[in-house]
Amino acid sequence: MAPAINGSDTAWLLVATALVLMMTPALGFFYGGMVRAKNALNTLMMSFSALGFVGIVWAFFGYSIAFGTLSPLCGGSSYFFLRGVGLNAQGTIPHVLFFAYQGTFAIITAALISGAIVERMRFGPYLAFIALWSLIVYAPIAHWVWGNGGWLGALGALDFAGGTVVHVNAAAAALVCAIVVGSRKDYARQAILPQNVPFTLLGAGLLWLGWFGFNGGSALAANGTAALAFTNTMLAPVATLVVWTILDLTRSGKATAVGAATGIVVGLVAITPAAGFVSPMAAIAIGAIAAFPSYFALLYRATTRLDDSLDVVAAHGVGGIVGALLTGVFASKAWNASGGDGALYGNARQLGVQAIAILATLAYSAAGTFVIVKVIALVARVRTDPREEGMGMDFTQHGEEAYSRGEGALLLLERRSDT
Amino acid sequence: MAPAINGSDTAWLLVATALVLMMTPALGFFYGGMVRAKNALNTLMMSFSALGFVGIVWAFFGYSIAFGTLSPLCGGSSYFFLRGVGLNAQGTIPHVLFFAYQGTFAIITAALISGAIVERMRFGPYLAFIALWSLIVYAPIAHWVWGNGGWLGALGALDFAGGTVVHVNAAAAALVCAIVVGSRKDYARQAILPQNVPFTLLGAGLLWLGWFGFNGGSALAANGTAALAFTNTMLAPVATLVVWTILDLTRSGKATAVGAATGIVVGLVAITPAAGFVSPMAAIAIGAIAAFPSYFALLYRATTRLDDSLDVVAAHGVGGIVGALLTGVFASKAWNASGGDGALYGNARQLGVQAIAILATLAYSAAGTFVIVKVIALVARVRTDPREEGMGMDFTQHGEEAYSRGEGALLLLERRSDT
Amino acid sequence: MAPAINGSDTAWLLVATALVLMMTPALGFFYGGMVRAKNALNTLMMSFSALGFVGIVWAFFGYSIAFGTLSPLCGGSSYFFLRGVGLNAQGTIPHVLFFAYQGTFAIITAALISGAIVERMRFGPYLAFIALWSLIVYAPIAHWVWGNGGWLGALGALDFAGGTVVHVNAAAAALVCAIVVGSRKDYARQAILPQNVPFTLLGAGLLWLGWFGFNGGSALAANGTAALAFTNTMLAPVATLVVWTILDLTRSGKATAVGAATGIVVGLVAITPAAGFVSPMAAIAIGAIAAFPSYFALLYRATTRLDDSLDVVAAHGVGGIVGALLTGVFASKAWNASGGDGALYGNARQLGVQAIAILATLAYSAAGTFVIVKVIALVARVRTDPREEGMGMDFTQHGEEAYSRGEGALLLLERRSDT
Amino acid sequence: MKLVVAVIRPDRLSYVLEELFRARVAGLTISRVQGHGGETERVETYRGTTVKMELSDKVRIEIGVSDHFVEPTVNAIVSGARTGDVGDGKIFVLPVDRVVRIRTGEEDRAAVTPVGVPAD
Amino acid sequence: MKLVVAVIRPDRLSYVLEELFRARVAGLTISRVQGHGGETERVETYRGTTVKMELSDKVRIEIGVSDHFVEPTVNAIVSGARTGDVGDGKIFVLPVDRVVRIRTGEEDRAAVTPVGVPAD
Amino acid sequence: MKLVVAVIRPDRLSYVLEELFRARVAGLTISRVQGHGGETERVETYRGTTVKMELSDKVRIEIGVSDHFVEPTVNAIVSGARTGDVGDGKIFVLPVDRVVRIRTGEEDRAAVTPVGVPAD
Ligand SMILES: Nc1ncnc2c1ncn2[C@@H]1O[C@H](COP(=O)(O)OP(=O)(O)O)[C@@H](O)[C@H]1O
Ligand SMILES: Nc1ncnc2c1ncn2[C@@H]1O[C@H](COP(=O)(O)OP(=O)(O)O)[C@@H](O)[C@H]1O
Ligand SMILES: Nc1ncnc2c1ncn2[C@@H]1O[C@H](COP(=O)(O)OP(=O)(O)O)[C@@H](O)[C@H]1O
Repeated sequence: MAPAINGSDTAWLLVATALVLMMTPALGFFYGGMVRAKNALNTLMMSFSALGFVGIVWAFFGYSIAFGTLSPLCGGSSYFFLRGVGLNAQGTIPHVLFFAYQGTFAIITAALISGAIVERMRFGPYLAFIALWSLIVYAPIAHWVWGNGGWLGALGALDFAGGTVVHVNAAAAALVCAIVVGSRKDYARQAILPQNVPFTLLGAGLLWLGWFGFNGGSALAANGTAALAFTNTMLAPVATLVVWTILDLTRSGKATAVGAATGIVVGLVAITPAAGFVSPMAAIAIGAIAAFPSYFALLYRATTRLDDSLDVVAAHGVGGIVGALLTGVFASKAWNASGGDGALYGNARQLGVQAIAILATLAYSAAGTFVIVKVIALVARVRTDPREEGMGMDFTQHGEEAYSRGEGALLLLERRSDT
Repeated sequence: MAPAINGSDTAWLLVATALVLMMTPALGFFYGGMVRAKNALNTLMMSFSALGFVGIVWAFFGYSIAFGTLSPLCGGSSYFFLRGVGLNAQGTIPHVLFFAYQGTFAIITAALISGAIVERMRFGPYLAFIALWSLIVYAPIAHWVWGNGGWLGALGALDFAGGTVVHVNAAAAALVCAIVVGSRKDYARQAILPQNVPFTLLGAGLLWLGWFGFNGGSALAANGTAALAFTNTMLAPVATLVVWTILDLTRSGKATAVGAATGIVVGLVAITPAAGFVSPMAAIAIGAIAAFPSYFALLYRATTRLDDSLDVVAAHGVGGIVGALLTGVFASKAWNASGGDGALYGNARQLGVQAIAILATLAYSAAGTFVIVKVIALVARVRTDPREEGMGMDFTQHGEEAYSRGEGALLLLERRSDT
Repeated sequence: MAPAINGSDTAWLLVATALVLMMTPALGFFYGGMVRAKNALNTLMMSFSALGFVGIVWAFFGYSIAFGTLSPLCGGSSYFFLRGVGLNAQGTIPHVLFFAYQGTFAIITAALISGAIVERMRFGPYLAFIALWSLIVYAPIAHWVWGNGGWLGALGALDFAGGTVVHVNAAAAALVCAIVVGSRKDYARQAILPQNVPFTLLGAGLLWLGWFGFNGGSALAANGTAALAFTNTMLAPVATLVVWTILDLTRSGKATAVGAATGIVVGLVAITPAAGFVSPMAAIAIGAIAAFPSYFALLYRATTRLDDSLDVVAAHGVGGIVGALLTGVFASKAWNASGGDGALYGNARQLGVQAIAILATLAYSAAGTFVIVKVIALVARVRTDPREEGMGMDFTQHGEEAYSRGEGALLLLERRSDT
Repeated sequence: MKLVVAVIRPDRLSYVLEELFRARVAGLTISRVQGHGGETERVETYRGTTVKMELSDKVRIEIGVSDHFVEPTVNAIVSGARTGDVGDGKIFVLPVDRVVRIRTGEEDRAAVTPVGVPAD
Repeated sequence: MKLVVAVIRPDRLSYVLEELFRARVAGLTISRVQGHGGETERVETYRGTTVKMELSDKVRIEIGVSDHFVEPTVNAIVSGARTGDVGDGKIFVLPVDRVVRIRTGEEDRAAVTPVGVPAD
Repeated sequence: MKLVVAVIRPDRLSYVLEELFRARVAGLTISRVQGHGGETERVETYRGTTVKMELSDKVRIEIGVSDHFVEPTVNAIVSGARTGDVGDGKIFVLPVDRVVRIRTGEEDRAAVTPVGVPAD
């Protein structure tokens, strides 16, 4: 690591960190627009609360587990409670900033899972889940790939900004959660339509903005690699959006807005592991290719009993796996010397390494998630009963409505008497 | 061009590019709030889809046409499919980043046009139009002004961030589109009111944020010129907003929110060509002056048969022309040596040059747009029939509703049987 | 002051300024979501209009009053109309940029006050109030603390980014305004419920994003102090959000979304004066501690006759005071040599200095605000009559509705005849 | 006294209002409703979910009139609302026992004659 | 059995509800509507478009009551809804052939007496 | 002719529609309403303000039918809407003097028989 702090790298990482933090509220709107109005706040809160409950455990323990230097499997406790995390240089930026930047990744990864269990999981158990999950599942996997001497990193796995660590990981957890928590009572019985598609588009737009910090910032410097990752983060979703729209048009003759928002996110997911390793034209290829499996996975999922309500698996899981594998195909030392060459450049082995990283992540994440949910289920009821579900989570979990008119709402007496 | 990549310039341009990309979703909300609810998604999609369809052709062809070095009129094909666009320095930033930054301009310019044909143009033809338009109209004009040896640039036309290239250009196209596509069936017959004014304000706020990248980034460096352009991008809309509000108050006694959002955008448009060339006080003057013609153009337009539905001409056309001309008045070498002096500083000729740039842009854009729309009209019906228009574009073009309640929506049988 | 302009500092401050400017629209949504639909636009406009009316007087007079060098009490007129504000270095960034950055603070501080008088104050008088207030109250106090030789700064008061200057100041003004303007006619009589909680969450999310520029930018450089301030701006609200949620759960068994949004803002307010002076763990402590007084102040306020409608006092006043005092406790030279040591590090005196700064701000702000409102009341009616209040401010003040359906809206005849 | 209840197309409302005002009907109440009838159904798709929209937006008008006013009221609605396509809507005329104007307590006929309203 | 239909000002609803509960009317249905009557019209401006708002927001209350309950119900509504200004609204009393409580199938009187509802 | 007015739970609507279509009732109008009855009240908290929600969301269905159709219509609604819990709602059957189909001017029975509507 370079010893000195570099001003422009610091400037860029300050911005990148802010952008990634903003992605979690953005995700709330992307998700919140697709649920029913009676569950809008609950869905938003599943993202917003991750800022608090994942953020705090990350500061206390998570960062150390992920970026400590104990072993190839776990970072250990050296940084617990931010011990030794100061203004010293970590790479070319202040250590505190590196910590903050990584924290924003932990937060949004946990929030991503919520898409699989919206409209039915009780809020208290959810909070416990994401906090534990970020420590027990996310932090170790982050260590494996990005941590000092993490075994997947050592193996040569290429994951520029978190295709496996963030997206495949969250998707595996989402799949398990959807199965263990179970389907919504109305799933496949009644039509469940998005309450506010503009919110979903707003979320997609802001996610894209934030993703520039997510991928571009992962260069940890304001240099050519950052510029490459950035440009690819622009081009891949562009390609996915075009292909997705064409698929929509060929299928139903109508280019849907929910589809456009989904396509953008799928493209962003797919380029995440590759962003700083591949050429811009390769980014376009990755974005275009990634549209197909996710598009059809999404159609298929809806015909099954699996109520992965907002399709975390189809979008982040399938998209992340495709992206991680294609990284092993398109990666090129010519574009990033500190990266690697992919199958296309004579290094077929890379594909294998990528596959190992994916499988390890899937296996550990699924198992860990299963255990966590089951343990929580021992101490608390994880899902609402049908009556509460019918009334909506906003009222039953938060005692609020997203859009109140105030009609027929009477101030409680004690309240009135006070004045 | 400086040979080396500069870290802080790169950091700033990374951010600027992200901000400008975000302007297109923001524009979607600015526009989407002003249409009727049954057309909200269609209007949003007209912006979002530009990210895909303009973005992709820009990467394949547009960038080369605009920034290649073939001739004063056209950049040629040297950069087709990003050939030769790598990590090498373009100015003081990586070439890929310069490409990405310019791409965000192409995207939003095309999206701006949609304001003139919302609520009635069929979506397929619209996609074809913006893709072709960005190649046939936008890219050449960008080359004339900003490209290597572009003739308007050579002539000494001052357009810091796109007053003519972006705004006058889009407005000319909008005018032609509004005329060729024709008025909405309800135009001037029924009241057409904005479905969600907060969305319009949200769009205006985010557009302002993005515009700092648009104008400030056009310095292509994190230097004094960037700071000047930035500060002027803050001050001009401030002045326009104040004058606009006063005009509203004097006219109807009521300061409208739609007016405030419009005033902000007009101020941003007006300062765009001048941002890096004039003093902060001049920026205030430009913003204040620009309020008048656009304000009254907007009132007048509504009394005519021209259904430029969201007043692209009054806001971007009039505002852009006023800004471009005033650049020729207020520009000062004292504030930017690499700029020029305006009429106020004894160089009346500059005003003439500005006028030429405006006229050339108007003429070419109008003609090009007319041809493109007419050609598309040969192969496809460009506008919806009255029945579809009555049902709303969201359903007829996208098969969706912006705000569904799910009442009376029955899952289709095949669907249900699957589970 | 360093003589030379530094590229990376400039890059970071360009971004920081853009982010802080965006906070004012964000505040509009934070506030606008909590009022009734009939007052949504008016509440949004109270923030948006500050961009215009405070922005312009700041350029003409405010900046000079705050950052001129006349005396410890007032900056004087040397910079009136931006005389002498050029591209020269102010610190390590261009002077124009420093001016713009400070302007964004003046704007949002004035807008904060609106939370106390929403749904009833007439718009014209409001515009006059914020313009005058920013000159007569904000600018001098800013000078005291941050200005060249300002007396509070000289006294050693620590206010990194505006805990007293911005938040305590705005809260004192809000208290006076709420009292002088009086309660809403329905206050404590009917239930007044938030029309759009998602907007409030959107506002909170964007405010957090902007606050990174607010606190991080206050280092006026892209260095370790900026990184520290940034990280603390992430950690404090994280802690507040967690504590707030737990308080909600213990109180009513339900974690409210409005509460989450409020908790985030309280945490941001509390860390503002401390951001660049304290350790990350101290930031967590400050965020956690600050939750309690604001939480209960908010509950108590609602039982009183004081219609501080959106709880500016409980959130910004109490939060700001707690933060300013805790800065005097947790500040540590070990983390910022150019800062100071707090009581915890053996410098109890600092607490006293902080108290003086708070009291001086409270006293001057309250008095100044009272005079301004009373003077305006001499020339114009400051609040709406009950009938107008019943119809809603959107129609009576702005002649618009936030969400129109167009039903029963007839185009006025003259209008129709024109076409 | 009768209560005339009509269900019409939203985009015909302004025409119907004009006709009603011309017919000197100055008091009425409307609400946004959704209807099912002979209209062709609409299919919408959200990701994997395809739904059939059984309902289309309509506007419901409610007008309390004295008996001799029923005919002109019905005619006004019909002439303003008719397009000839399926989906134009229905009119129901219901008997009313009693009408009260809240402001004054006036009953029946007096109750439905608005104050100083030029019928357009 | 009668169906009492009232159109009132939105901001009077909570007062009307209190009066109704006091009058032991515990079952009712409301909806948001828009009305036209003697109220002064409102003009709104959006950019170049100026419109006259013919309708103002109201709330519609629908209460099924047994005959002897009509009088107290009407009185409760009037005393809760009256402001004395034009725009207070109307009450219509409609005859009802039959009332059914869906949960139990009970008819008429029985159908409109809610279970264990303290009338406030 | 009768007008059947039913107030039901929103989440029962699709079941009720299926039952109605099965019963060959093909024309109807619905609206979103809020009701008060025996349901347990809901308490909501916004910052310091605690409110009691007296109303819960319901859907109102309005169906014009010829007399012999009343019985099957009511039965269809009941079987689709009943859950057995308090809050299932009510059905009101109102007399109708006259029905007009706006499109054709047809009256009464003819007016409520939609064109070519397969009853599901
Ligand atoms: N029997 C009915 N009861 C109540 N409303 C009805 C009835 N039949 C039709 N409607 C309303 O009228 C609208 C149009 O009716 P429809 O039969 O589709 O067209 P038309 O009347 O032109 O044949 C429907 O959407 C519905 O709102
Ligand atoms: N004839 C009517 N039929 C149905 N609703 C009516 C009628 N007249 C008035 N209303 C409703 O009552 C409201 C107030 O009526 P209006 O005549 O304006 O006031 P007032 O009853 O005090 O004279 C109107 O907005 C409308 O909703
Ligand atoms: N007397 C009434 N008039 C009009 N609507 C009523 C009446 N009573 C009940 N309702 C409607 O029916 C709904 C359910 O009624 P409720 O008495 O709570 O349940 P149940 O009918 O199962 O006893 C209420 O929310 C309200 O909308």
